[in-house]
Order: sequence, then C-alpha cells, then structure tokens
Amino acid sequence: MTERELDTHLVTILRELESLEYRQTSPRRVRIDVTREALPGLLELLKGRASYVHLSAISCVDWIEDNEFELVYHLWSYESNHLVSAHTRIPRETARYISVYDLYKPAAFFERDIFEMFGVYFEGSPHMEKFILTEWDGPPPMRKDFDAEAYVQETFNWQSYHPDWLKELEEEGGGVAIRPEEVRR
Amino acid sequence: MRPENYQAQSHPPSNEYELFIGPNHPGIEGNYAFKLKLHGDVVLAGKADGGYLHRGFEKLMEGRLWIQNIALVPRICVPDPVPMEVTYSMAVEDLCGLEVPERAQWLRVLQLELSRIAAHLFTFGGHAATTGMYTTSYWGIADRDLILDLFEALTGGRVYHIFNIPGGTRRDVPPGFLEQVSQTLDYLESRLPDYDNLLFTNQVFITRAKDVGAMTQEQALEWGVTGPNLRATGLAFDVRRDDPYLVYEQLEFDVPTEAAGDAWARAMVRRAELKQSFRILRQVIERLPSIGGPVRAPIPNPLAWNVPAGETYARVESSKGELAYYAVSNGGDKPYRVHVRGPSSMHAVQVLEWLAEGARLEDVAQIMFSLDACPPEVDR
Amino acid sequence: MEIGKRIADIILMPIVAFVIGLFMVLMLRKIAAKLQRRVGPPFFQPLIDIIKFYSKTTQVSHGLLHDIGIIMAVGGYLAAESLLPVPGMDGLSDKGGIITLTYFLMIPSLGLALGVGQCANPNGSIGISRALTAMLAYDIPFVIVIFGVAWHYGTTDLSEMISLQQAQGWGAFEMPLLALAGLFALQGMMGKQPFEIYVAPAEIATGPMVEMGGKYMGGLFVMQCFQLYTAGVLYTTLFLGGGTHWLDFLIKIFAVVAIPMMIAFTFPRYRTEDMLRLMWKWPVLAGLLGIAFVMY
Amino acid sequence: MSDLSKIPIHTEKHAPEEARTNPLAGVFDELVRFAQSRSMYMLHYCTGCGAIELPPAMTSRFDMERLGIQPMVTPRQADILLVTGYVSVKTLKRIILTYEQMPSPKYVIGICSCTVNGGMYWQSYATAKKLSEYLPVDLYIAGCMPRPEAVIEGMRALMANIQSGETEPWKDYYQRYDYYLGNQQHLFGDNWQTPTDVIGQAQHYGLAGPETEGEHTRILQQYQQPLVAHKLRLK
Amino acid sequence: MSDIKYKDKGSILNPLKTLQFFARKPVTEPLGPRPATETYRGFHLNDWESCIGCGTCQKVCDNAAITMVHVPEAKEDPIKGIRPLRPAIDYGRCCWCALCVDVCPTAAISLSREYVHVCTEDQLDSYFMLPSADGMHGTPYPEGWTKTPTTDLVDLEREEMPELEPQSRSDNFDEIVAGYDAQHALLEASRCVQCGMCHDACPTHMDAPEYIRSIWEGRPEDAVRWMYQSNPFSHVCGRVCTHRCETACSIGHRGEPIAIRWLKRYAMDAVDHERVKQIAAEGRVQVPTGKRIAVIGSGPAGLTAAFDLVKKGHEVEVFERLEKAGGMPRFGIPEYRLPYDKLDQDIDVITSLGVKIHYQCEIGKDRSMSSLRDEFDAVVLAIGLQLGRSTRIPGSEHIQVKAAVDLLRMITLREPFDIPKSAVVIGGGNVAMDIARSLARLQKQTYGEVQITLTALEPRDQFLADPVEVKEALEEGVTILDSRGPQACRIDDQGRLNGLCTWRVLSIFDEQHRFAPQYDSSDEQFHEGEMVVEAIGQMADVSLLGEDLTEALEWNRGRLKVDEAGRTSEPWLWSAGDCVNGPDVVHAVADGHRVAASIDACLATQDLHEV
Repeated sequence: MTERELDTHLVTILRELESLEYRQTSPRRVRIDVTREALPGLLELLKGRASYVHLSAISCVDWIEDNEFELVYHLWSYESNHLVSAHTRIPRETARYISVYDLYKPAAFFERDIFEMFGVYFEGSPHMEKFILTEWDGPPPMRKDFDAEAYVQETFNWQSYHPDWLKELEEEGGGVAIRPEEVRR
Repeated sequence: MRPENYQAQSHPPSNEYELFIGPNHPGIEGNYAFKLKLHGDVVLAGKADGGYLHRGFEKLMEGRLWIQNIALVPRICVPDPVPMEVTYSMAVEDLCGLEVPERAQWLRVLQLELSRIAAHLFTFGGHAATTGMYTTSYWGIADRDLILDLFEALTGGRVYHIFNIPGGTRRDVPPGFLEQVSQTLDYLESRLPDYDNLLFTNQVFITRAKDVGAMTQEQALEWGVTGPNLRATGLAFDVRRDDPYLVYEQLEFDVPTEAAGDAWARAMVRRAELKQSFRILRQVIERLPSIGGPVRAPIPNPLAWNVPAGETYARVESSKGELAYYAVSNGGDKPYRVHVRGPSSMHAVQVLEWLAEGARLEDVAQIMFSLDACPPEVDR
Repeated sequence: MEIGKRIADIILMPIVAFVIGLFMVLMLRKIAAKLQRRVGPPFFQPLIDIIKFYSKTTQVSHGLLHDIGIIMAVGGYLAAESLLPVPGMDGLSDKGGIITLTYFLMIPSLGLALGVGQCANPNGSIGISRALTAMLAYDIPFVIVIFGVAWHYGTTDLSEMISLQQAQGWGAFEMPLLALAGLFALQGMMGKQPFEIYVAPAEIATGPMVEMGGKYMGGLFVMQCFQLYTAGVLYTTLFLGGGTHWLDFLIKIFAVVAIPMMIAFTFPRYRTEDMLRLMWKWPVLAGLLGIAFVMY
Repeated sequence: MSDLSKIPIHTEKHAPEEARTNPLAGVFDELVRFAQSRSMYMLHYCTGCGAIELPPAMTSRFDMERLGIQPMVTPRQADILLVTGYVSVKTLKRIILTYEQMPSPKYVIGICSCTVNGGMYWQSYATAKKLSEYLPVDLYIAGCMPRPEAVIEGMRALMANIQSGETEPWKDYYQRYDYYLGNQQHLFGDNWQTPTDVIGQAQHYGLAGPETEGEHTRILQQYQQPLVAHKLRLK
Repeated sequence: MSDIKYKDKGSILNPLKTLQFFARKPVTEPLGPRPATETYRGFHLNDWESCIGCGTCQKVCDNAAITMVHVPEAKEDPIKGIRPLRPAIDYGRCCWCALCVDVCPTAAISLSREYVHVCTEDQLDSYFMLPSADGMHGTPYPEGWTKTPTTDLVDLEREEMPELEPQSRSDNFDEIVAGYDAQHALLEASRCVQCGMCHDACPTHMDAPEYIRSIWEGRPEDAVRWMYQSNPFSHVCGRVCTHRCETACSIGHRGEPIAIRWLKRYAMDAVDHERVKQIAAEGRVQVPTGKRIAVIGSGPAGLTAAFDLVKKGHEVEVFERLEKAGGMPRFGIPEYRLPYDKLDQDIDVITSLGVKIHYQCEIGKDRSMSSLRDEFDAVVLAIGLQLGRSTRIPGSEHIQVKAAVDLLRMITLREPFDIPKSAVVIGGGNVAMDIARSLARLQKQTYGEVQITLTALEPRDQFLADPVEVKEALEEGVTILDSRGPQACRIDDQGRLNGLCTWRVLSIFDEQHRFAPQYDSSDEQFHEGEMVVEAIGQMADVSLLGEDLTEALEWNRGRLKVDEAGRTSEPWLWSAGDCVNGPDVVHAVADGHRVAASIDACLATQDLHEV
C-alpha cells in the first residue's frame, strides 16, 4: 500500500465515524479530535482496518482552566508510515476513562502512568496500582494544581553556606544581596 | 528479635519462592528492581518495580523556561543523552516554526551517531557482564570512553553535552575535530574483530544468548517493542529511514535485521548497527566541510522566549528504540506539558515481565540487558 | 620421619600455602587486568584486602552455623594443605593420600553450605545449591581422574606419585586424556568461568558470599588463597611430576593455575545445566577413556 | 529489640579509646589504617546520573584497582557507599537500609551536586536534597557529574583521610542516631524502620552517645515490629 | 544479515585469541587528572572588571544556583549600569550547563578547565564559591567554555527602526521615526534580559523591565499600566527622552542597547487613547481630600505633580502663561521629533483626571504669588527654563542674533518671522540641533536649499547632543563645525548681520575643570549667516515671584534652593523641573513625582500655612 492510497483509506475510515475532526498537520502526522465516546471505536477501526498497530504513547494534558484532561493516543502504522494522534477530552472531576488495553498491550504502561501522575482511572486496565510513586502519599503530582515548589520548600532544608569570603564581605558591609529564589517567576 | 537473624519461617512446604533483583544489583541496569517468583530456577512470574529514579521530570520541565530544559533532558537517559536533547529541540523548533540550519542538522547527526556507538558499546559490555564475560565490559567501556573524549572536545562535557538547543547547536566543530573522529572510527573498526573473537563468536556466549528471551515478530508488534529489539525479530523498521528527520534522507545506511528475536539476535543487530553508524559517520565527515552557514538559527533571548501555543510529537530513533517527545505550549515562556516516551518504558517494564515469564533465573539479567532497558526513561 | 619435622611441616605448610596463595590471587588479578587492558592491583593488594576485612569493627553474625561454616571452609583447606607434598615438606602426605585429600576438599563446600544456609538470604541459598550442583558436576570427572591416576601409579600416596613420575616421566604425557579431564575438573574446582554460575554477581549477587562481611569475608579470602594453591599443587603432583626444587615447583603450580585464569577471563559462564551437560560429557568421556588406556 | 542481650554476637567488644598504651598497638593501628585505606571495596549505588561515570573509572581507562578499589555487589562486603547523584525518596530508604548493613568502618561518598543541595532537581518533589541529613557523609565530589579523574581524586583524598585517621563520620551515625532517624522519619513517616538495630549495635560496640536515643527513637520503638523474612518460602 | 563468520554454535578457540593482549600495552591513563579540552565546562571564572552585577546569570540559571552577593569594594555606577554585585555559585546546585556564560551580557563569566573539587562535610562551605579570575582553588586554569559569537544567547543588534529618508523629511515637520510595528517591537523587547539597570538609571525609575516584558508577551495594555505608575508623559518620553536607561542597558556594554524609548512609544501607540485614560485613572483615590494645590507651569514637572496629586484626591489647578499646555516639550522640541497630537494625548490623560489648567494666565501679571499662597494649600513652581543664555560676544545684541528657545517657540506658535537664507547656530547640544534642523526645514520649504552652519566648542566626539541628532542634522544638510569658539558677530555697514567669526578651540576646561576655553586666534573662520542663533543654554525667569518672595527665599548660585523633596525655604512652596535641575524631560517627571509625594505627605499631617 503506498502512502497516498492509505491517505484515502484512512480518510474513508475517518468519514465513517461521526463526531470527529481530522487534519493533516505535516506530511506524516495526522491529528484527530474525537469525542470521548467515539475514541475506542476509532482506535479499533484504526488498528483493525488501517494497520495502525503500534501505540507509540498515550499522553495526558491537564487543562485546568477548562477543567478537563486531554488524552492523546499516538498511533503509528508500519505500513503507511503515518502517525495519527487522536485527541479526546474527559472531565477533570470524574477523571475516569476506558482502557484500551485489549486493543493495545502497551496501553497498560501508559494508563498506569497517567493513573499515578494525573489520577485518571482507566476501567479495565490491568495494573491500576502504584508503580513509580509507591512511596508517595500526596496528590497526583502532575496535576497543575499541585505546586511542587511549595511542597519542596515545605519539606526539605537547604544548605546554609557561610564561607569565609562571605563573612569577610559581611564585615565590610556587603553580603548576600539577591537570593536565587527571589528572581524566580 | 535481633533483626539480622532472619529465621527462615516455617511455611507449608512449597517449591515456590520470591527473589528480588535490585534496586542495587549488578544484574540490573541502573537503579531499578525486578521481583521474581520462582520455582526452582524457572521464573513463574516477574514484576517490575520502578520509580527509584523518579525525579518528576515532566513536572520539573513545566517549571523551567524552554531553554533551561535543555540542561535537564539529557538526564532522562544517561547512557544515550544526545537523542534526548535533539528530540526536545526538534519539538520546540516545530512549535516555533524554527528552521534549523543545514550545518546544525549535520552536526546533530554526527552527535546522534556517536552517541549511538557509545551506547551500544556500553550495552555490549553490560550484556556480556550478565553472562560473566567481564573482559568485554572492560573493553567496551574503555572504547566508549574514546567517544566521550570526542564529545568532550566537541561539546565541553563528557556525558552531558547540553550542546543542542532549539535552533541548532551551540558551537561549531573545533579545528581538527573531524580528523579526530575519523581516527577514533578507524580505531574502533579495528577493534571489532577483537570483539568478534571475544564475544560474538564465543561458543559459550552463543550458548547462553541463543533462545533466551525470544519473541516473535507478532509478539513484538503487539507489545510495542521498538528499535533494535524490533529489528531483531525481522522487521526492518527504523525511524531514521521510515519517518526521517534531520538529514537522514541524504544518508546511505542499511537497516540490519535478525530473524530469531532472542538475546543473541538483539546483540547481533546492535553489532551490525555499530557498523552502520560508522558508515553514516564517514559520510558526515565527508560532507560536513562542504556545508557552510551558521550552526544556529537566531533565537530570542532565553529569558524572553514565548513559544507559540500548539502541540507536537517529535520522535527519533535512539539507540534503545523509538524516543518521542509530546510537547504542548500554551504560548508561555515555559512548556505547558512535556511527555517523554522513552523506548525503555515498554522494554523495561511490560516486555521484560512477559519475557521473564518462563525464563530461567540465570537469564533474567541477560534479558534485561539484551533489551537495552534504561530505567531512567521509565521513571523520568 | 621425625615427629618434630612433621609438626614443623604441618605448621609450615599452610603458611607456605597461604603465602603462595596470595601470589596466586595477585596473579589472577593481574591476568585479568592484562586481558582487560589495564594495570591491575598493586603488589600487596591481596594481603591488604585480607587485613582490611579482619580489621572491620562491626559485623553481623547470623548464628553459630554461620561461624562454623567459615571455620569448616578454611579448616578443610588447612587440613588439605598438610596432605599436599611440596619440595622439602611432605607433611602428612604419606599418611593421608589422595583419597583423604579428596574428602577434605569437599569439606569447604559443605561448610559453606551450612553457613550460608543459616544466613537465610535467598541469593545465598540459591548460590550454595548451585555450588553443590557444581561440585557434583566436577567431582565426577575429578573422581574418575583420581581413580585413573591412582590405578596408573598403583598408589594413593602423593609423595610416591611424585617420585614415580620423576622416574618415569610426567603423568601428563602418560595419561593425556586424564590430564585433560583433570584440567576441566580443575576449572570447575576453582569456580571460574565458564563454571562460575554459583557466584554469578549479575543474578544472585555473588551467591554464597552474599551475607559474608568483615571477618567472614576475610576467611573466604584466605580460603581462596588455599584453594588456588591446592588446585595448582594437586594438579602438578598428579600430572606434572610434582616439585623437586622450589623453583620448578613454583613455575609449575603458577603455570597450572594460570591456564584456568586465562580461560576464565575469555569466556562467559555456563548455566547450571549446561555445566552439568559439559562436565558429564567430555571430561567424563575423556576420563573413562583415559582409565581404559591406563588399565589396558 | 528488647531481647537484644539474649542474642550472642560473636565479636570482641570494641576497646575503649584510652586503653591503647602498648607501643606496638600504635604500629598495629597504623597498619590497620593503612590496610583500610588501601583496600576499599565500594558499593556504587546507581542512585542517579553520576553512576555513568563510575564504569569508566572502574574499567580499563582509569582502572581504580590500581588504588585497591573494587566494586562489590553486597553491602556486607563493602567499605564505601558511593551515592552517585540525586536520591529519590524511594531510593533513599534503600540507601539507608544498605548503609546500616555495611560493616564499620564504613564511608559514604556523595557524588554530584545533587547530594549536596538538591542539584538539578532542587525543585523536584521526589528527591531528597541533603544527603547528610540522613546519613553521615565522609566526602563530597563536586561535578554534575564528576569525571572519572575527579572521582579518583576523591578516592585518593578519602584514602589520605582514612590513613590519617581523620574521617570517622560512621561513628556519628551511632552517636547521633536520633538526629538522623528524626530526619528520616520526617521524610518517610513515623512508622519508618529498618531491619538493623542501630541502637543495639551502638550499645554493643560502645559507640552510643547521649544523642543515640531520643524522641525519635522512642517513636521508632513505638512502631517497631519484629521483622520477618519477606515472604520467604524455602524448603 | 550478520557479516561475521561464525558457526552456529560458535567457536571455542576464537576467544582464546584474546590472549594476544598479554603482549599489548594497557590503555590505562596515568593517575591524576588529565587536562580538559579547550571548551570544557569546569568551574566558573568571572572577570570582575567586566562584570556589571546585572544578575542575568542568576535569572537564566536552571537550578537556582546563583546568588548575587554585594561586594562593597566593587564599582557602583547606576548611570553606566554597573552594580556592585557579583554572582556566587552554589555547586550543590550547578549543573555546568554554561547557560550563564552564554547569556552574560558583558561576557564576564566563563567556565574554566578545572574540574576537581573534593571536600568533607565540614568543608562544605567551599561548595559556595564567588568566582573570580582565580579559579576554584586559587590556581589559575585556562578558560574552557567561553562566549563566542555562536554561543551568544544575547542578541547584540537592535531591531531596525524605520525612519524617513533625509530627502523626504528635510522639507517638512513630519515625524521622522516611524515607530515599531507589533512584530518588531516584540522582537526588540525579547532582546531584554530583565536586569533592571534601566530602572536604576532612570531618574523616575520607570519599571522598564516589566513593561518590556509585557510587550514581548504581547500585552501592551499591561505595559502602559506599568508606565503610568511612574510616568504620565509616556508619549513624550517615548519619543524625546534622553534615555539614560539605554546608556545603562547591560546589553549596551557589548552591543546596541535595547531601544527602550521606542518600545515605550510602541506600547503607547498600540493602546487606544481612551483605554490609556482608563488605565491612567486606575488606583485613583475616590474620596476628595479637600486640599487645593496650585501648579505654576504646565510642563512635564508641573503636570506630573498635578497628575500624582489629583490621583491622591487633591484638587489641582495649573496656571500656564501661554495658550497651550506642555511647556518645553511643546515649545522647545520641534514637531518632527514630537508631534503635537501625541503631546496633546498625554495632557488629555492628565486633564481627564480633573486637573484644571488656566491658560494664558501669567503669574505676576494676571495673578500674584501671594494670592496663590492664600488661596491654595500648597504651590508648585514648575516654570522651566524659558530664557536663552547669550554668548555676550561683540555683536550679540543685534536684532538678528536670536535665542534658540525663543525661535523654537515662535516656530511652534507659527509666529511669522523672516526666514534667513543662511544662518549660524552656536552650540552643540540638542537644542542647537533642534533649531538648526528646524531652520533647515524652513529654508528648504522657502528657498529650496539649506544653508545652516552649526559651530560648537566641543570636539565631535564630546558633543552634548545625541549622536543620532548629529547624524540626522548632517543628513539634512546642516554643516557642523566642531571645536569652534564664537568670537564676534560681524555686522556690516548697513547694520545687517553678516555672520559669525570663530576661533579654533584648544581646550574648554582648565586644570580645575572650570569652564575657561582657550582659543587659537590664528585659526579664525568666518561663517556667513543672516541670522545667528545662540543655543548655549537656558535660564529661568523668576521675576514672577515678586520682590518680597525673592527676598524671602533662599537661593543657591542663582537657582532656588530646595531640599531633597523639592521644597523651598517657604513651607508652602515647592519647586520642580528644569528650573531646579536643568533641562531634561524625564528628570522633570521624576521631580514632579517627588514633589507630589512630598506635598501629599505634608498635607496629610499639617496645615502648611501655620508652620
């Protein structure tokens, strides 16, 4: 199958489904926006009929101002050499979605990762438990409302350097003028 | 009771027991753990335990300026840091619509391939050491060090180069550098027969590595295996060739494959890739002097750089497999979200768990090293 | 033989063995270094290591058997040393003979098994079970070799074997197949690649040694010296005509020990069953053929 | 913990400091210190990036074995704990376990910026910032990461310190266990415990100081449970 | 695929070939650190001579590893943009990425080839290091990673400003500088490293870093908000400010400073005037205080004071002698530099807040000072410098020898006068340039050609005028002669002015730095001109004060003596602006703020007439 053929092939499939938008963002990248109900069906079609067998990654973005999580499924076809990114949004409060593990085995890792980092629960995913953050009791850290720097300042201490040259400067009337924290935005 | 005096608890008789490998263990690549359930020497089930190297990279990146992250990203995979820098830079360039000067692209290819050689030499050493062949690791790491010398001359740092920034590279090659690369390549090529003698044609090594951790091409595709591990199952896929970036389209190289899909095949694919990298580097050395122009596109002052809102998925072929960055900008001076898809996030966790099942205890470490799993990519 | 000289021998022989063993350890590490293209440890390094281990302030004991295990390991070799004749010192070699020696050589492994068993570290336990399997693997060709050699010389007295060889020529030329089988057994006995599976740092974190720290580890280091020495001397005695003068004796034993060392650093390790398969195939076959030649 | 006294420990009591009057003892001590400084088995815990520069330092190009330094795989045999870079909280627990299992005298080397003041990851929620709050550190090697030569220079500095008898922070861990434990509890929670009975060891070897026990060790005793081997089922 | 020959089972003998390495030399390096490469990133070096303490390195540092330390012995000069601060590096944070090197505006910081540092817990203070040229341990190491043109992350070149070409501008009073469009402004603004040197150097301490940041972030309204916090004359300052900020700009130490003035102008032009009014009114006190303040003079100083005071809730009335407000910016600055509508906008913002301006009301004539004193709670004297100084050379009393300020005022008010066919301007400052260029335009309009000679005492490189002004004057056909001292105006027999004689200047100041020019009388030149314009300085006309008050007030070398806050010796009278400080718009604005703050503070506590 040549690339051009697949384009039309992909387009036919995409036309079959309602409630999605797609656009080619670069020669080998296609972006699809799809409602959360239609996404599993879309993936099934993409895998079953359009040779998108490789789930490259699932990314999650916390759009806190929209009160939504965006899930992005990056799929790659070894036959047509195209990358399709399927975007969908789920509400932030419920933070639940359906696992695609039965379609794509790699999903288990990414879903667990998102579960840990964003607190999105994937129904039907095999490992909805902690993996990286086993020793972490706080909120899902990748959420935008978790202020890591404030947590760090509260939890940890810093070195209180006071070398001789600084003492000398202080005697002369100098000393620390601007601490690094003061210039951070 | 005195804690050291573990008394073996009296349990109902059973042949099954559990064994931890890691996190501090020579059979584990890096700070990573693997739990095994064993029956005799046979692994009934394996369970990866990560997070020892977790730093919250993606969170850290959201708190730093776009350009500051350049110093951060190579730390995501220490043995093979260049692809990290390049991919991140590519993502930012894509978001900004920055055109990278051609010379910088060639320089990036130069670094990428040097880094690949270094990583593969390191992996040979690691893989051999899991089978008790320590001489190879001593050689491999010493030879890798020559590449690090090249990096030091080029970038000013041995391991963390921090040399690629969005827009290009930070410097041009120093005088006489290409000759130095050429000499090192000559030397490494002359060393290959030694490696062949010592390792690749070593009967004991072949006995150990063949049929260990074997997977079929179907399994590999289903499990999301990429890179040399996928090529070792017979599928000739390489991001460099099939989703080309930089100037790989102008370069000639083969995509070596093996059919067996076992640890041996993976080692052989890496060995063949080493030669392809030599070949690519020779072409770069030949072409680079004829390519003029700057090495960096003009970029705004790092303190005043807002990247236009958008999202991008940049990916390259690292020495371990498919490496990708999903970067989202909301138009601010810091990334809104960066998701790093390290190749090892598959290999070190699920693939390793599946391959370990039914394997023998002796081979677990070898499977992990032959997959070239890099735990920091998993933990991030 | 005077009783005084015998007592002196018994005291002196282990000391000589230890000193030579230290040099052998040094040689081992230097060979490794050379093959790995590096400089290697300083001259006194093996001794310094042992002193260091014995100077540890705190350490952990896992119980009485743990202690006894080490004593057995070192003691077994100590006893074995007095049975191995060296130039000028026969010790108890005429009383013990090769059969006793063979038994003594099993004591360290069993001792370790006891000690490691009490540590209850699974890595140690796996290691020691592998070590015992390995012992089983190399002991069969070893016993065949001992049997064949004893049959050939018609004696089990090691001193007698030496004098016979000096009269007839080296055992290696007379029984090349047995000498070959012996070489395999030697490799296994020394626990070096490709028969290193029971140490296997990459899998079971040095196996039996995993819980040994401080003075225990020091004991094992001492044992290693004895082990190398014993293996070298035994092989020399059986096949290379033993030692007449210290000079040629030393050359022989160091050469004997050097061969497995060189192999060790150019090969990976076999799995347990590969090792069994190999050990019970070629060395056993060679040994049996050797015996056949010897007998007929 | 309470029935410590019932368990025999097969080591001689640590001789009190003032008892060394024999002139030979001085020579002996010197020899011991020499041996300790010239034979260092290191446990290089790959806690972070810095670990990548240790293989070169150990292997042919820089060959640490020239100095009598060797890698070791188990804490029981190691003299030096190399903490190579940032320490995530999860790793820190394992580091403390490992450290406590090492036989004294033991030394800790903090490599890279991260072990000093957080380094690159100073704003990370997952990494500990000052290693010396949790373990006594003998030596720091600056760099991100330090080159093999710098690591070797650090090792040589440590050797010099050991030989001159200057560096004994490991005693500090026994003498001020309460302080270290307090910091550990702050990070890991009050129910934090390790399988090693540090207080018992301190008392046994005569290393206990006034700060060995305190409020934090009382919390420890409150939560401490007898340890069982972790799901170990061997026949 | 494999290209090596091996039997399926491999070989036992091949590995033994490795034994050849017994005969080879080890690859081990000798003990001791190897010398690092030429671009190595080791410990920091800092050249204290070129370090200006701007703190850019601190801001770019990923790891918050850099602390700025005050070093008393280091040089401090806010005007040149030098702070006595030096970076100190925390090696417990540093990652040797060398971004600090690449971003350093003055290329002071660099990394050395030194890389070994070992210390114990007790010596950990050594991890906190104040880099100098000496290296980490006092032993000199060569430089490693330094700044090169390719690594430089600071953009040294200014965005080009579109301007009218000389031929299209020399016959009209159209504004020369076109101003940035949004894209160029963004690019120019994004050169800024936010060091704040400009803020320190600016007399009114404008928050330039903040408004520049707002510009590159695409929020010009925020920029305007920042500006109005410190300057109600942003249109004026955006065009004609003497931009001390740009002199101090840290980028300017090696390259072209940020065009801060043009960026201010961009932001003001980009925001709708009505919106500017709303922004300016933000933060105004809603409850009137009932206090009344009179301001004499509607120049920048007076109106700034009025603006501040009216925002504080006071009632302010301004008395202006002329028919339009604006003072010097209107009557002293030609329209091609500052279009009147922009000035009107600035004034409109201020009047929209409720400031009442009485035009053509001359104090001393229409109203007396004493009536103001009685009627108002406080009075601000912001009359500026409206009298031109004379050279007092022979012939300077001639009717065709004019003062530049008078002439400029006439041009602005479009009062007719005979445009000379040729003219000589004496002076090398901005006023001289303004009058020369204005006359040149009039000549071009009237006669089609320019014949203006400008003579100045100073050599060219020491001109007080802005170099851009000099360049543009030359482009417009003005002949500029430097180091010429005026000696006499030559008047012919009919009493007509012919021109000016000058001698070459040998030196201007004597050894005590007093003004005492020395001439070479042998080098005399004659410059033809129907008119001679003196532009050598201005002075204040204080006659409006009246005799009593003049007596009562304290004076200092001909100027009113004021305290730091601008208050005179009379408790109800403040003085601000050029008449106190000498001519400068932005100084006048700063003065206005100072006086307003002082008045507000004093009125809050006491009734000034009872002091």
